[in-house]
This record gives sequence, structure tokens and C-alpha cells, in this order.
Amino acid sequence: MPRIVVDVMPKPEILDPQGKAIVGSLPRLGFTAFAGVRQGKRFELSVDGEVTEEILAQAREAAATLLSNPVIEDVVAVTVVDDAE
Amino acid sequence: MPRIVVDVMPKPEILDPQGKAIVGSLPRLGFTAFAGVRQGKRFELSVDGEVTEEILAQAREAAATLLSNPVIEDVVAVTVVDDAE
Amino acid sequence: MPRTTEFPFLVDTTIPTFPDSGIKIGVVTFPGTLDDRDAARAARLAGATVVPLWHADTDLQDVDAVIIPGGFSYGDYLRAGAISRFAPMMSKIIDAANSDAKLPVLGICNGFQILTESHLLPGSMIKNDHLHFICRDQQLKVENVNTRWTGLYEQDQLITVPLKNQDGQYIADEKTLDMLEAEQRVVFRYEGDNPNGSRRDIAGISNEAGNVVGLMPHPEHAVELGFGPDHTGRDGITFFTSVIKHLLEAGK
Amino acid sequence: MSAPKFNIDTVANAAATPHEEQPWAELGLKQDEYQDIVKLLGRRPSAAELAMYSVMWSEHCSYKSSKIHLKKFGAKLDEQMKKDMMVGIGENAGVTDLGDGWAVTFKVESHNHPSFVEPYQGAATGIGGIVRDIISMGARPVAVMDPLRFGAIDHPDTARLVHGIVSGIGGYGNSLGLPNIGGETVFDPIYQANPLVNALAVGVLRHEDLRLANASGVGNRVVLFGARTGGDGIGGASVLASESFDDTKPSKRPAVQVGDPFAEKVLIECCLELFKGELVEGIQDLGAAGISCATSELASNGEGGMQVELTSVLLRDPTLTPGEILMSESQERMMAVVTPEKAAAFEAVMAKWDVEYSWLGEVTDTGRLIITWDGETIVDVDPRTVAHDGPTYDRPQQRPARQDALQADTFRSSTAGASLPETGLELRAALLELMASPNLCDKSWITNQYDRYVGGNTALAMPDDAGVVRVDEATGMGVGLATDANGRYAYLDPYAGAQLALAESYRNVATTGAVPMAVTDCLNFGSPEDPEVMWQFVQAIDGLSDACLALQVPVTGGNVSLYNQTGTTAIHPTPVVGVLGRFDDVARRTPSGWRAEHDGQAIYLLGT
Ligand SMILES: Nc1ncnc2c1ncn2[C@@H]1O[C@H](COP(=O)(O)OP(=O)(O)O)[C@@H](O)[C@H]1O
Repeated sequence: MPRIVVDVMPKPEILDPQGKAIVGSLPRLGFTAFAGVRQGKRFELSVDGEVTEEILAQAREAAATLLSNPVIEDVVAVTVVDDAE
Repeated sequence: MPRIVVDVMPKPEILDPQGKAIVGSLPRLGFTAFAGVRQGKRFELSVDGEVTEEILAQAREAAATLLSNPVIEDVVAVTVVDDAE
Repeated sequence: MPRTTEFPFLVDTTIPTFPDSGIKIGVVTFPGTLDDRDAARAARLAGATVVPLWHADTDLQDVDAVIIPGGFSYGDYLRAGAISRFAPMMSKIIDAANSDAKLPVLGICNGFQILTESHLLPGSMIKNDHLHFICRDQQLKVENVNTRWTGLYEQDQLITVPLKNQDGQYIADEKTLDMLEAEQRVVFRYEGDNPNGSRRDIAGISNEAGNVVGLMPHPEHAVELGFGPDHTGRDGITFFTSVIKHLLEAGK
Repeated sequence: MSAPKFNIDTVANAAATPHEEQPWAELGLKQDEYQDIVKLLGRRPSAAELAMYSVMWSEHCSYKSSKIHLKKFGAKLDEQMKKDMMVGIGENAGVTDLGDGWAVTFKVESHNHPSFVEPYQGAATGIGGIVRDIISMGARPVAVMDPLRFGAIDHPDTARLVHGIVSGIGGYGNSLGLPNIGGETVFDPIYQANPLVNALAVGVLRHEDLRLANASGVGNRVVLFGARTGGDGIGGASVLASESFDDTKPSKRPAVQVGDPFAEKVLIECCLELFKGELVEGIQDLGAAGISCATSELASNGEGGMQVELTSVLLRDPTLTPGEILMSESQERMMAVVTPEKAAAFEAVMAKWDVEYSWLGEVTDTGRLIITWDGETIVDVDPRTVAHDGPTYDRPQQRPARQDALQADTFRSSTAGASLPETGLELRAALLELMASPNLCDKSWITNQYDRYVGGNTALAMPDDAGVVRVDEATGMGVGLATDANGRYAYLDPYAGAQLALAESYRNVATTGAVPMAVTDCLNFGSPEDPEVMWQFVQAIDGLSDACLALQVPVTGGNVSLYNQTGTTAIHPTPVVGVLGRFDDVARRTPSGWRAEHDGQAIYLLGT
């Protein structure tokens, strides 16, 4: 069944407290390769049947109005994923 | 600068209250195309310099041990994204 | 059953009460609202008649002011206030707050988050910088006494009310913050330690007209002796008496 | 939608194939228990019946090792103790009369093992479960408490447990609008792989709202409402896979349950509205053993019969087999019995709160619990045999050989005892060491993560020794509660240790100014199959029940948690005791500490 994946990330200029906490704990666990971490959200919207252009437009609108808050977040991608692939 | 993106989703068999709350509200907002929603996490790990095999391996391990809770979540992807592309 | 009446009263129970004002204050309830009964009690103790407003209804029932109380309106797993903003009752409140009548609206905690998601107030709230839920007695400085909800406080008065939330870090871009400061729309600032990383210690703000006020701490939990901060705190009652006084003077 | 096709093991099929191998051992049944089931039914159980019996006859649901001993709480009651007790042990939670038409219900329960596996969700669903017990009595929950025990504070695994468990309790409790008014936090290496997560909830009700969970009235309808049913808590590979046609179906069933506090908050409001409108005859919460428990308990507490169509259950996971549906522990579900005339009003309440529900069947006078799958009978049992007539054991008890030596090994005879601090500097060092001990130091790093204000009725909470909540705003009438336990005392002497736990809790309530009225307890012990643990367990019950009689406070409910052990090492016996007291007016409560504004008051030390 095809799904639409919506990726939302905190805006770059906004401090991301969760990402910061992860950056802090990585070296303690021996992961020293990473300069920064940001934590965002990934939504998977499932659809009965095919993903039409109209449905994709709905997903884009839902992403912009409900799934993200433009004051603090950016929608970085709205993509169709088909498991059959 | 290249980044490593880690996608984490609640296991399919596990209740996802976040997704459930969204599914409940979508139709009220006029979004009727979606049968289900699941909400997971997206992490962006930034790296100074190149993403070597070794760094990618670290990212995979961090994804499995720190960024996800294997009891209730799956790491669905660890991918390298290069903004320059 | 033995009686406990031999024990002395710990607190002075002769608390001042306020006369019935005839002012009608609506208290909105979403399915996950938690502090609606507290908000109603606070408004009642201040002399108002409380009108319960259900999120799915569309009739404001001629209320003179509205409180959007704290809680987790729709679970708030997505973002605090994200879903509630679209409730039918919210559209009515947004219209009434923006209308010429300038309906007074107070958003407390989740109510504040809903007001920012609704764009009645600028900025937004993210997780506390320490990532934990925090519940504590919080000192605030009242920096603007010209709003509908703060008229009976004194300029720069220090008050103590409970603070309790997980997503209480107020953020906005520098331009917006400067604008808020310039227009004196920072109504409350945290005194002492900043409990959550909020920009410029901001605890509460108002809209341009001063009828819409939002804050993270909970004045409605500091209205009765014995049940507020350190058992004696009552600093919160003035929010509710302030709006009633304003409405009475405006001829309501 | 037509029912999925499983290799359905109907009752008729079970009767026709008596020699079919069944996975009773994998489901945790003993050979003689399985034989008992065969004898009760006069045939082998169907797969669905086996699922029901196995969960309902587990230690957790049947209390098979503890039942005969718990009877002592009921036996050692005199008339005075029964006077205010409206509902005693045996129901979802005990109910005590507060006067003026008010009553209070409270209970403490454990969620130890799930919290070790997944600390956040384990602790969260622990709060969820105990709160549903309170709702099912017809009460509005008004506060929670959380007595916790962890291993050594510097052990690498302790941080995972402490942070997960505390945020789980906060995350769930804070979202329900229930003030957290107290608890305990104890660190001791003995709890390293067996942390204790006990949760107490208290609720209040008007006398007329009291509901007991039973299915009475032939023709009344049975409804399941709240969250959908998923594979939660069934765990690992399904041992009931034989029910399925193909073995490619998802064999993974989650052992952990994920809680949805928002769903529970809505459920609370929904149930209160049902009670207020007198729309339900009885409500049963679904906890461990899910639908198996709810149907068999409702039926056997009522007139004895119930008919249920299992394909009507709303599912989150459509691949669940009938047996799995019966065993599922999905959270935030309730079952109710509704008269046909009130069905429409019931549905209106569900619609208002946006809660899903499905009508499953009805109450009958057949004396049988009959469950069908698409019309075919898969369960046909006497519900009493499932819910109440499970096996009971009088397990062997043995006073540990070490006990005498343990008691003889006093502090005075130790090297530390020989070198007690004497000089001012030594005393200072000793005091600092004590103050730095994680068991004595400030707990606000935990309690500040809990909402103690919500509801506006909290008259005492942290840092006081008891929590106090107002019940009646008009009169100020309210209740005080404390929970206490000391595993080390109970290890040295389980009889006296249990009494000391009660005495401490009783004192903590009494010193606030409340009159102690009722007791709840959560008995956390090791394996009952170890005679030494069994001895500790019975000693603790004897001690507690004797002390309750002496102090004239009845035990109205509680919970037993056994098998808290790693290998052959059991935790210290830890009987957690909660005491509830009553205030005429909570304005008279006394906080534990003295305060600056009381400068000049005298300090007395009472007792010996
Ligand atoms: N896990 C907990 N949950 C809620 N309250 C707690 C918890 N642990 C401790 N407290 C509260 O913190 C305060 C201090 O606890 P504690 O130091 O154990 O007190 P004491 O030693 O006097 O019994 C008490 O009010 C107690 O109820």
C-alpha cells in the first residue's frame, strides 16, 4: 500500500532542546563523529488505493497547516513511498 | 555539508497514540483522503567533513541504541543526504 | 467516628470574597482539558457567573470574557494546541477577539499554546530546555497593568503562582521579540531562575489591543487560601477581578 | 467485512478431537491445572477456552498462591471496622463511607515487571490501570501516589529505570488531570533487576453513584468501548498459532503495552457522564486478561450468563486470532452492561466524547458464558470456573535458617557500632553522609515532575508526609493519604515489618490531623514457590491483619505482586501499605515541617 511521508524539522535558527540533549550524550556513548543533531518528526499517511495528485495536494496542505507550525518548523519533504518498490 | 538522516517509526504492531490523535482530527479539517497516520521521528546528524563508512556505522549504531527504543520503535532508514546535490 | 474539629484552622478561613458581579465568563473545555474546573472556580470566586463552553459547539452564549484553560486539549502529542486551534468554538473566539467588541480572552498554559497556534498571539512554545515536565511555585513580575486581565495589579508587582508544563519554552524571532518589548506587550516575566529557557524570560504576552492575554503559569491555582503556593498564595485571583472590573466599567 | 478465516477450533471440534495436543504448558498452566479444565468442561478446551483459562488462572489474575492467606484480612474484622466499609476486598476497589452522602474508593497496585522491560510505558500504564479500577466503581478519580523502589543509584541501569519510570508516571498522571500527592523513592541494590512500581489512585463518589461490576438483567446488552483491541501484552511468538491457517501471519505480538493518556482522560469523563445519567448497570475495566476477565467476571458476578460475538470487537490489528483477542491487554478499554432502552443514550455519550464502541452481545440466564466467532461457538463455559474457581494453593512455608543469625547480627555488635561518632567533627561527617544518602535527600527532582495542583483541591502534597485532598468544596471535608514500607525491616522480621509499615503510614495520616479509616496494601514479594518467600508472605499478612485489628482500620483492597526475584534471589519482602483518613475540614490540616511564620513555637518529642 502506498504511503505519503511528511518530514518536518525545527527551523535552523531555532534551538532544538531534544537535539541538543542528544548531542550532549553521544560522546559519552562513544559516538564522536557528529557535530550536531536535530530532531524532527516523520509522519506516514496511509491511503486506501492510489496516491493521486489531488491526494498529494491534500497531504501538502495538511503538512503546512496541521502537521507543522511555520513559526518554529519547516516541512522539508512530502514524498510518496510505495512498499512494493 | 553532508548529513546523515535517521528515520525512526513506532513498530507497526504497537499503539501509536500520536498518529491516532491526528487521524481523528484530519476529517474535521476536511482532509478525508487518509486511512491512517503514524508519527515517528527524524534525526539529522551533521558531520564535519566527509561521511566515511566508519561514521555511517557509528550512525547506525547510535540509531539502534540511543535514537530509537527497540522495544517499541524500528529504525526504518539511515541515509546520507548531501545538500550540495 | 471521632471528629477532627478540635484541631485549629491552619489558615485564616475568613478569606475576602467578591460580590456577584453579573459578569459572564465562559470557560472552554476540550476533551483533554484539565484545569477547566479550576478556571471556573477562580472566575466564580472573583464574582463572575461561569458559562461552560464545549469545544465542538459554536454558540458563545453572550459571554463577556473567555478563559481557555490548561491541559492537553487533544492529547497534544503532535504539538500543544495544534489540533484544538481548529475546533469550532475556537473560530468563534478568534472572531470575537478580533472584532470591534474585543472580547477579553485569557489563555493559560495549554490555552496560551492554543492562542499562539491560532495566531491570536505571536511566537510559539517548544519543549522546556531541560526536557522535563516541571511543577513549581513560580515568581513573576507583572510588567503591563494595562491589559484587560491585569488592571488591578501594580506595575512591576511580584506575584507567585504555580507553573506546570512540559512545553513551556516561549520562542519567537528577534524581530517579534523586539516588537513585543517596544509595544509593552510582555505582560509577565519570570523572576529568579528562568524555569524553561523562554526567550527574554517571557512568561506571558498580550495582543496589541490588550484584550487577549496568554501565559504559561497558572493563576487559577492561586485563588484560595490553603490550596495555592505554600498554602497561602492567592496572587492569581486578581486576573479574574481585573477583567470583571474592566467589564463593569465598560458598562457590561 | 466478513470475519477473517482462521482455523477455528470450535467447541464442537474440541469435543470431537479429544486427543489434540494443546500448548497448555507454554501458556503457563501446570499439567494438573490443565487436567482440571478438561474435567470441568467434560472435554478438552477449545483454543479460545484454553486462552481464557490460562490467563485467568495465572498467579496474577487468580491469586492462586495468596488467596487463602488474604482471607485473613476479611476474617479479622469486627463490627466497628465494618461500620463505614461500603465495599470490601474482592471488588475492583474498596469503598468507604465519608458521611454527608460521600464515599471514597482507593487502591494500590503494582506494575513492577512491565516497568523493568519498558520503564516509561510500564509505569504509565500502571497509572492507567489503577485509575480504571477507580472509575469502574462509579467514582471520579481525584489523586494518585507512587511508591517506587530502585536498585543502587550508581548502577548503570538505574538511570534508565528512574528517568523512564518517573517520566512515565508524570506523563500519564499529568495528562489525566490527577494531582500526584505523594509516594516514596527508595534505592537499594536488592531491587536492581526488580524495581517496584506501585501506583495508588483515590476517587470520590456520591453513594448513589456506586456501581459494582456485574452483568444482571436478562436481555441487557454488553458493550466494549474505548481503544481498539491490539496484540498488546500477548507477547513473543503466538503460542496459539495453531489457530491460524498459514504460518506467515505476523508472529510478533508486542509484549509491552503503550498507553494513551488522552484516551483514558476521555474515558474518565465518558464514564462519569454514563454514571450521572444512570445509563449503565455495571462497568468493568479491562486490565490484565482483557476480554477474558471482563466477560467472565461480569457474567459470574451477575445472574450467570452472557452471550458474546467476538467478531464484533473493533481491532487495531486485523490478524488477531480469537484466542489472542480474548487475551489482549490493550489499554484504555472498558466493558459495560446497558439496558436496551438506554442504548441510544449510551451511544450519544460515546458520540459526544468521540469514543469508539461496539455492541458485543447480551446477558442471558443460561448460566453459561458463550462466545461465538461468526456465529460458531468457540467458548461455552460456566463463567465462575474461569473467574473465581481457579486453583488455589497452600504452598509450603519454611522459616529461613538464616533468620536467627540475621536478627542476632545487630548494629551494636558491628564494627561500625563500636566506633560511633563522638566528637563534633565526627558527628558532622556522619550527618553529612546521611544527608547525602539518596534515600534521605530531597526528592523534589522527582516530585517537581508531577502536577500536584491540578483540580485545585490539593491541601498537602510534597514535601509533606501525607497528601491531603478536599472532597467537598461546600464543607471542606476531605481525605489524607500516605503510603509506606520498609523492606529491610520486613526482611529482618516480616511480621513486625508489615506492622511497622502500617504504623508509619497511619502516623503520617494521623499527624496531618486526619482520622485514619481504611487501608490498602500492595504485597511485593519473591517467588511463592520458594518456601522461605512463602513464609515471609504469610508472616507479613498475619502481621498486617493483626495490626489492622489493633488500630481498628480495615483493609479494603490491594494487590499482590509475586515472582519479584532474579534467579534464586528474592527482593526483600516489601508490603507497601496505604492509609486513608478523613477530615471534617481540610483547612485544619497540619503540615509536617515548622515554618518561619510560626517562629517562637515550642517543639516537643512524643513517644519513646
Ligand atoms: N515517587 C514519589 N512520588 C511522589 N511523591 C514522592 C515520591 N517520592 C517521595 N515523594 C514525596 O516527597 C516527600 C519527601 O519524601 P521522603 O524524603 O521519602 O520523605 P520521608 O523520608 O519524610 O518519608 C514526601 O512528600 C513524599 O510523599
